[in-house]
Amino acid sequence: MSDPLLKIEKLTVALPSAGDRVNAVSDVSLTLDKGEILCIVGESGSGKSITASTVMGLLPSDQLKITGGSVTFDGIDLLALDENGMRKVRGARIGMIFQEPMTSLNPVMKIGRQIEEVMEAHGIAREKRQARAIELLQAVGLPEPEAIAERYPFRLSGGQRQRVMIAMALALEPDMLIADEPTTALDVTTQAQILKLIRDLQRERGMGVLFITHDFGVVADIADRVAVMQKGVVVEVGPASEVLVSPGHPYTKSLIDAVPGFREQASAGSTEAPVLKVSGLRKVYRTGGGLFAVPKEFVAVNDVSFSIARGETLGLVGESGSGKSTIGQCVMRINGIDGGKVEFNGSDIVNASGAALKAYRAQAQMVFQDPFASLNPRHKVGRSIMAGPLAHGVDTATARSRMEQLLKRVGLDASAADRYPHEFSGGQRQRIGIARALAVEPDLLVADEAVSALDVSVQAQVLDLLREIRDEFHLAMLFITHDLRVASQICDRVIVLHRGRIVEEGEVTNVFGDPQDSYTRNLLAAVPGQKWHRGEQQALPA
Amino acid sequence: MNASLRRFLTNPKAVVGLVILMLVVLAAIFAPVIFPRNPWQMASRPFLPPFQDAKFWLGTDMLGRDILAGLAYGAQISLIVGVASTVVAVVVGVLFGAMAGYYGGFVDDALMRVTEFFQTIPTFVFALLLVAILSPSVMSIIIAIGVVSWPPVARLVRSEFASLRSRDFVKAAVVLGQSNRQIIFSQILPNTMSPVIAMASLMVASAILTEAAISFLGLGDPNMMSWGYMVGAARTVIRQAWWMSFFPGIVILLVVLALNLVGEALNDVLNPRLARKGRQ
Amino acid sequence: MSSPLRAVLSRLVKSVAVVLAIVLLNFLLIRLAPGDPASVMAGQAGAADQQFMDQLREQFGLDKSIYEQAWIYLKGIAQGDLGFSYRQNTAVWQLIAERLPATLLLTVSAFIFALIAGVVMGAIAAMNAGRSLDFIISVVSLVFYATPLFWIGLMSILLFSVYLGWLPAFGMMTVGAGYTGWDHVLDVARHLVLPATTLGLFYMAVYARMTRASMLEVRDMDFVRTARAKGLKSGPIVRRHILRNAILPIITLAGIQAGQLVGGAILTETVFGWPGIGRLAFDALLQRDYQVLLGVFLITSVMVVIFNIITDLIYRVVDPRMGASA
Amino acid sequence: QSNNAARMNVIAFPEPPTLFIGLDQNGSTQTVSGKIYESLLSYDFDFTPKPGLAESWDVSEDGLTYTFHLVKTAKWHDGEPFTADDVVFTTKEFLMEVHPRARGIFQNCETIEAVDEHTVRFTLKQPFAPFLMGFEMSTAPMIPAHLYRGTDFRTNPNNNKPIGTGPFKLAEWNRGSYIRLEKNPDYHGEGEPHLDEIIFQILPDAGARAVAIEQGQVQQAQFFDIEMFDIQRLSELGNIQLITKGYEFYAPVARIEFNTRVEPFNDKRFRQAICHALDKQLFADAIFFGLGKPATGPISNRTRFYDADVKPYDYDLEKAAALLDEMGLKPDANGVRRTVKFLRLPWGETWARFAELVQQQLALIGIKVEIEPADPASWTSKYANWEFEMTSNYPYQFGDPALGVSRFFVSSNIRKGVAYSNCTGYENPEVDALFEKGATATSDADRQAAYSAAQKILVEDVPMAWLVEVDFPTLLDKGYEDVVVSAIGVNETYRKARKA
Ligand SMILES: Nc1ncnc2c1ncn2[C@@H]1O[C@H](COP(=O)(O)OP(=O)(O)OP(=O)(O)O)[C@@H](O)[C@H]1O
Ligand SMILES: Nc1ncnc2c1ncn2[C@@H]1O[C@H](COP(=O)(O)OP(=O)(O)OP(=O)(O)O)[C@@H](O)[C@H]1O
Ligand SMILES: [Mg+2]
Ligand SMILES: [Mg+2]
Ligand code: NI
Repeated sequence: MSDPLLKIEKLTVALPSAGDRVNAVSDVSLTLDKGEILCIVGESGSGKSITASTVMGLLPSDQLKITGGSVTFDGIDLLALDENGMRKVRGARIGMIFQEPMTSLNPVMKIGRQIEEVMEAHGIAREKRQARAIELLQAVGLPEPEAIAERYPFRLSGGQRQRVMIAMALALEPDMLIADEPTTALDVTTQAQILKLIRDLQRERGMGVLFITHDFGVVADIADRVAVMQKGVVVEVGPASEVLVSPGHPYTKSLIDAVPGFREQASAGSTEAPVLKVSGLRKVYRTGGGLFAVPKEFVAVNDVSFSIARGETLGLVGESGSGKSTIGQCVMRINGIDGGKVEFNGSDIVNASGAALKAYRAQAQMVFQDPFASLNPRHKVGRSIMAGPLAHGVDTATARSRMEQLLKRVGLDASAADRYPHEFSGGQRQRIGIARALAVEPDLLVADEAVSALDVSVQAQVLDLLREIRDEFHLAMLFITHDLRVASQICDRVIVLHRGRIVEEGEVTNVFGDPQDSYTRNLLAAVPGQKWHRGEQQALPA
Repeated sequence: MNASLRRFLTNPKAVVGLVILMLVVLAAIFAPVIFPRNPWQMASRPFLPPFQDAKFWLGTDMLGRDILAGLAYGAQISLIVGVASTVVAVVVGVLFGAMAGYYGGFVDDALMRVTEFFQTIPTFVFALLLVAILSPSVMSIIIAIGVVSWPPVARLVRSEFASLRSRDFVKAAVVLGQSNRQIIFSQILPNTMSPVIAMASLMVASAILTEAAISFLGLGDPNMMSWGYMVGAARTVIRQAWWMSFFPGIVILLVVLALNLVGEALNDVLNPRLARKGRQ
Repeated sequence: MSSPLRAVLSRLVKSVAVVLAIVLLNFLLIRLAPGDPASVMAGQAGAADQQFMDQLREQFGLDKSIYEQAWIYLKGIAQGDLGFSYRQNTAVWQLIAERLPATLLLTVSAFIFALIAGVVMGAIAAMNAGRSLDFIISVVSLVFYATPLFWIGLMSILLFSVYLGWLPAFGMMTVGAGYTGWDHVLDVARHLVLPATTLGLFYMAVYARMTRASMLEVRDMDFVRTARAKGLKSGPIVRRHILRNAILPIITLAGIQAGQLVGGAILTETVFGWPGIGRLAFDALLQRDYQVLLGVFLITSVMVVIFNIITDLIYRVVDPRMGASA
Repeated sequence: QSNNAARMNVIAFPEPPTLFIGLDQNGSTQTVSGKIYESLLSYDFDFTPKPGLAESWDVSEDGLTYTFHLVKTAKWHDGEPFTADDVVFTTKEFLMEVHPRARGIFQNCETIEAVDEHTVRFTLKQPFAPFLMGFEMSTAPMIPAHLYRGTDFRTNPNNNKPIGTGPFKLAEWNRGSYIRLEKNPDYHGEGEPHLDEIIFQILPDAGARAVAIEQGQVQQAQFFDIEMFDIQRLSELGNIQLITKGYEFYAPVARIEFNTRVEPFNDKRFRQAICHALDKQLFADAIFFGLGKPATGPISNRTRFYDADVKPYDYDLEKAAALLDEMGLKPDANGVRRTVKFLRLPWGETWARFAELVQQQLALIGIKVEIEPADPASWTSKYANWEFEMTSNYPYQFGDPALGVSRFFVSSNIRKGVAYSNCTGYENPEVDALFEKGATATSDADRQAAYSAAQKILVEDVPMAWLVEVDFPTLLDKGYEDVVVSAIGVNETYRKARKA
């Protein structure tokens, strides 16, 4: 066997002194062959991006210093190249795609021009560039490439932009492609398309691909080989078929175990009378508007009806923009509504105000998506948790003891009360958020993407906590998520939303096991790593 | 906060700025002690050049008044006007901005139209006009500068409020049943304070510049010695007595520079991300 | 109606409303001010009696109610009449029109100087961030940012006119020289140097700081990383990607500051004896020449509004995202 | 423009609001339009009348009839001849309507008639001694009857195109920049004027004006154009001469007026204490930079009927303190006996400094002075409406106490709302009678006796503190001659002015 295309040996990159560990990556050794896809997985902060940036020579050198090791690409010592030498490699021989399609393109330059720039930088004659750019746009499956080339990025959707990025990376037919979480910001359906595109192009051109992700599902669908990183160290490398099926390292094992799968057992369901009843809900957003402009109307939620009983969890799933959060906010009275009814325990809450609204506030609570944004950074944790009870007239002593109990209940030390949110990890903050919601002793809990921002292992713990709490406090729960597997783990019933309308609804295993609507079927098909979950080894790439 | 304070105090900009400011504040406070004579009193012969008489380092002006004493007393006015007008501007700006950003919609529209309106008026011209109408005094200068300088605060606070308004912790407070007042003052406002404080220190600087310019044009308080007045009075004798306008100008420069340094350091420390955005 | 056109139109309507509001505000403010203009005029006549003052009041409509006066004034404006200066015995419009070119010449030169010098300085600083060149530029701009404009003016007169004798210190042209053609242009240019630089230095500092900050911010953005990953040379990266995006906030700022420039012009015109509307405004302020003041305010506000519309249009050209309500 | 034309650049400050002297007598208006408009007479430095548009004149024995024989060749700038009818129109109709000061003079006339085309006769109701002083250019500028008769004088379109009989015509007015006058080729004076053009440069900034005269860009500066402190330096430059003649007609006395109606200024002792506490010589030196000398009383020594033999107020803090003690005004812990307000005169830096010096000096006897700033409008209105405690002022005296001095002291001129009237509120029947006598007596000896007596009383009562007799300076390029030739100096026609 010839030399590998890329060979990283004992690479060590130091963190600036203030960091929580000495090295961002230490002693990382990896190889990538031609025509091979190597996936690097690992939790947030484990050093995946740093490794990729080092190969590309894009490390912010004023903050991060390479302190050891070598990177050899096709026989060239990349670390020894000067800026000009490296520049010739970038774009021409190694292409790169980034995670954020929304910000990775220059907002004030036309698409076509941005693609042509790569060729210009590497000396392709002017006459050829335009045709080539169109050809590339076509190759990545964009409709009307001529028109797209003339557009500015803001007119393209996230998936389309990611395709443009891929076209750009492939413009000069590089030998190697680095993709740093290229699908994380995308919808499952779009993700599936992009994954397929990368895979097809890689096959077609025989490129080596260094693919970074934190999603084992994605790994299962795309990887030839897998490298698992933890805290800057590669803990395990091997063929995907081995690592995924019989992980050798306990860390890998824990990661894989935490990956949620689809539940197979149907839930018992609740027999109680519903506490929350939503019928014919409609919500219209109006934007723009002015002297000369008629406001634009956007129907975010249309004719949605459902009900939840105590002890029951209703899932709300659908792709981004389908109106999930909007429904949650309508239910919580953060938003007004434009039609329909929302009733809680038989009383209308849409028009509730004053005391009635306040009473409702004590009964319905919410857990938010972003653990970093959901706590007031200026308030100590204890104060945040006590705010609810205090607002409802509970005396300070009671509120305090309730707060301390809850902290314990969500698995935190009582001393946490005197600390500020930034002193906690994401998972811990989410627990605090749950404690805060529970402090007013609600009957209904709305959880909007409550675990989406968390790493899989933490996600699993928080899901467990939510489940326990629901049962313990006998809560009705509205669980909003875009992740079908998570929904299937915790929900009893689920509603599938598409463009603000309900397309399918029912008991979880029914809906996910035997989808009736074509949209639901597409959604399910796009979930990565299904075959792996079902144990279909043969489907893994050899 | 302690960590920020430490970072602030180890910031070289902050150190330089604070040292200069400290000197000026001390000069202002102890002016009556160091220079017991009224700064308007004739102290020596007129047009005494600097560095010639040990008692009058910086020389005297056309009425024989001690320039150094004038500078010390002038510090009082500059600081009072700078700080007080900033307080006025911040209070008005925060109120407007908070209301607009929090309530959004019609309130926002109405308040922002008013803000835009005040931003469209050429501010310095407007300030001059106000001082002239209210008749020149420290009070009217403070009011005038305050009135023309609140819009940027309002805009800043509004945008902070608007973005914090949709932040999850604010929604959480709504859902928890806190009143609007509680949410505005205890949840959101403290979170907008860092950029406001940083902006305020920069505003003190520009208020001092504006006060100097107003006094320079002869619209200052005639009973208060101020730096702008000194440069303005010296303008006509610039050929005979360069020092009369040179020193007050240098002092203004240093103080404004110091405030800018402190403001920037605060910015660096309090909002590292915003820091680079610069002003306005 | 196409949407950009509609946006511009609504912008115009808004601007007209702002201008109207300014007219009213200033009218009220000034009318509420103490001091009776008739008594000033009478005083200047050397002696006065009641009959004479009543005559004056009647002649200038000062005996009518404030609402009537405001209404008369507004009506006049609608007909393009800015009123009549009884102090100067001339139509206000004429006074302003005579001085407007001088102010425009001064402010526009200062503005162009500030913008070009500022952006270049800021860009150089940003590209050398952390090095000594950056430090020097930062210190220089920090100092100019903190220097009172009128003082720079005085010091530059002292240095360049009095001691070095290089440049004229005052006025817009050499008095009594009667230059024509190119000589005239050169003469005015020589007179323009000091006031325009004085007025421009502060804004140069503002733009330099802003450009530097903005470029450093853009420099860390994702699309710049993309550009580097493409293998672009640093020249194109800076020009096409960083500068192009970094300039956007500066355009906005420049639009906002157009109005402030007029304020600076009052000081500059005072120091350098520049015959523009800044000077006119200040004289009018001291003399309580209401009509002139109102006129100057109106004109400067209109100038600001126009500047804002222009920047808006430029912004639309430079930033494709604007005006595209997709 | 040819460069060997005889040209003179003169500073005009502030820019005249209009050049129509009939409606506006601002200082700078006079300087510029004095070259365009003329009156019947001109006055020598000692106020001896000299021919102007009148070649000669006779006064009847009883002092009631004044007959003027006009220049026969005078023409208006539009070519129409100047006649007796113009004089009658001007003095009887025009000035009576629009010019308060002239009205004060011509209302003494029983009849004003044209005897023939070139002769005018004024008949007075009773003797009015200073009547001949009333034909100075700004008091009685001749206005063309053919353009103004029967029109609304204030809105007459000709106001913007001055038409006079003077040696110069308006050629160009570039507002904010300069006013160019050119030679009137049809001027009645034989071979006059000698200059081809006069350009008035509008230089609003004091520093700029100094540089302009220093660098020879302008050849003349007058009144307060150049800040007082700069005069000495500029006059020593070699190419510039300093002339203090030519201001006799104005001869102002810089003074502090007290509002004698309000406490404590209603007490003569308080006013006298202030007079003792102000160092007049210092005012002359520090504020007016030696361009002036300490004043002794209400009438300037340049004006007729001055009398130096009055009570002296020497600079004496002890006397001042004694007076205050006598009043029972004792110093408090801070040494302050009394806080008073000083309404600052808004005419520029000199008067700001003046106020500051008053503040400085009175502080020494325990009178704390708070300076009230004011713009021209509010100063005038506060002054006219008696809303002040003390203020400074320096009105012109117009050569004769009856014209420029009595107005501030006679009780018949206490008129609220009218500035430059008797605003101090001083009332003394004896003084009233003396001023009346001074104005109507026909012999100079009788007049002198009346005014001497009046001066004595006023200086004892001090309704004002007279500080400095101000010398206005004219800075003139040495290359020009016969520029300042009369008691109105730079406001003169310049018919004789020429390049050396
Ligand atoms: N510019 C930088 N300066 C300092 N520390 C950095 C910088 N970039 C990354 N780090 C640190 O280096 C470590 C590894 O970062 P890296 O971006 O490689 O993680 P990652 O595995 O890509 O995580 P994620 O899944 O969140 O993208 C982290 O602890 C991070 O905080
Ligand atoms: N305040 C608002 N103004 C206007 N449009 C809005 C507003 N909030 C949401 N929308 C639009 O309404 C639609 C539904 O938004 P919503 O937040 O409910 O979606 P979602 O299903 O929660 O999506 P995601 O999974 O991305 O959170 C989207 O198209 C969104 O752009
Ligand atoms: Mg990463
Ligand atoms: Mg959502
Ligand atoms: Ni010209």
